[in-house]
Amino acid sequence: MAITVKFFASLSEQLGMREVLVESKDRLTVEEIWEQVTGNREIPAKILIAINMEYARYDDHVSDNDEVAFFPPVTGG
Amino acid sequence: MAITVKFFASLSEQLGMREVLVESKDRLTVEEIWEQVTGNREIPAKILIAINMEYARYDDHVSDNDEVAFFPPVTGG
Amino acid sequence: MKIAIIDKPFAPWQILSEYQQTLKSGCYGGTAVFVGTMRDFNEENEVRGMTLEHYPGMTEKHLEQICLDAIDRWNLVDALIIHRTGDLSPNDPIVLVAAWSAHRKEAFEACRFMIEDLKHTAPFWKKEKTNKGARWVEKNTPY
Amino acid sequence: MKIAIIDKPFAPWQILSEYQQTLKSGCYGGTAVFVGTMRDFNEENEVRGMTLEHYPGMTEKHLEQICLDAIDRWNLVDALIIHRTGDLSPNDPIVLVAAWSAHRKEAFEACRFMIEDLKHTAPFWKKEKTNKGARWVEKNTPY
Repeated sequence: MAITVKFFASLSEQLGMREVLVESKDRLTVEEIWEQVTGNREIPAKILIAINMEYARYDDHVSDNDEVAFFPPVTGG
Repeated sequence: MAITVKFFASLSEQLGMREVLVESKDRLTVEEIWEQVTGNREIPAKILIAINMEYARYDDHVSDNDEVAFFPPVTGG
Repeated sequence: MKIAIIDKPFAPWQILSEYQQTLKSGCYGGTAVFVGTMRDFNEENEVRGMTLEHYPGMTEKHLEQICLDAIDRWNLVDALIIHRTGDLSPNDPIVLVAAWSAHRKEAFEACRFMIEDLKHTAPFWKKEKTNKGARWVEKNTPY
Repeated sequence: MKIAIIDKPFAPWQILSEYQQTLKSGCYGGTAVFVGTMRDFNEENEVRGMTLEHYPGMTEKHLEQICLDAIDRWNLVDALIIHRTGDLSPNDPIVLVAAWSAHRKEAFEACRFMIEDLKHTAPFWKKEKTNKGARWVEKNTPY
């Protein structure tokens, strides 16, 4: 299973990553992907998640070729 | 006492008057001015009144050189 | 602050563009604008034209007071009202209301207040030319 | 309907003027517009510039959905959202939201809904360059 993981804004700066390709044999949840990519780092409060550009939750499962994004509260407009 | 009386919009059309100069020895109320100018015609419902371009009431008294206006509900904007 | 009564067609977006250049740069974060435009239908009748009568003097006084009230109540950076009079054709702008504020909430509330106050108190009257003849508009929609 | 993400300064009133010419004449009576502009101060600090990051793809999808929701919910004639990204200077327009409707109530409510939904859900992030250094804006004002 190949998953594209994206980070934005302050979170991207804190982690020093913008985009990571994750490979896995198992079907993972968003939380498991976070743990794998950040080396079990604690998830900062208020971080938002999107799967394939739709808002999602930590316990949602991710499918092959999905794009998962983590980002801080939005501040547009 | 000289009072300028103005009528606007549908009311002006109904009465066939736009502006009338009223002379009076007594100090009149708005209602008395209406009666004098229209020959005791009944006051149509919802007619608004202004004295010197400020909204006023039928029982308000009018002073020399005042301008009194009668008009239907406003429909601007 | 600017108010104007105009008896010829006017271009709302151009007026805003020009007027905004006179404002102090960097001090407003939210601008809320309302433009009322003449439609070609009303209460199921086709409307071909409209005449807008007003009470010269009282109108200007009222529009000015509405701007001053809005600026005072919502602590606006600035406010503007332009209103058309005379003979209008469908698609002609009738009214332009704008509020410049530090934040969006105040801009929206002030803009809404200004158009509602104008519609309820400013001495303008519309006469429509419809496919069934000319008729005075009897009242505005309440909100 | 129009949505756009623009990484260069844009002129809101000119965009409105041009876009409105594509709309069917005579069918809208109320247009409500909001423009968000970059201020030169925020939370008591001087702001010299701003960088607006976004999530390409998700942003467009979201803005489109906001317009469609507003058109559907308030039966609008049309809706438009333009949002700036990249490096901004004070007084640069950030966002333009517009709703065209038969009546003013729907135009105002839809316009307000669109900017609130955008501020709460569209994936944009502001980083301010202040007199105290650069900082990510942590949250928007709630309303």
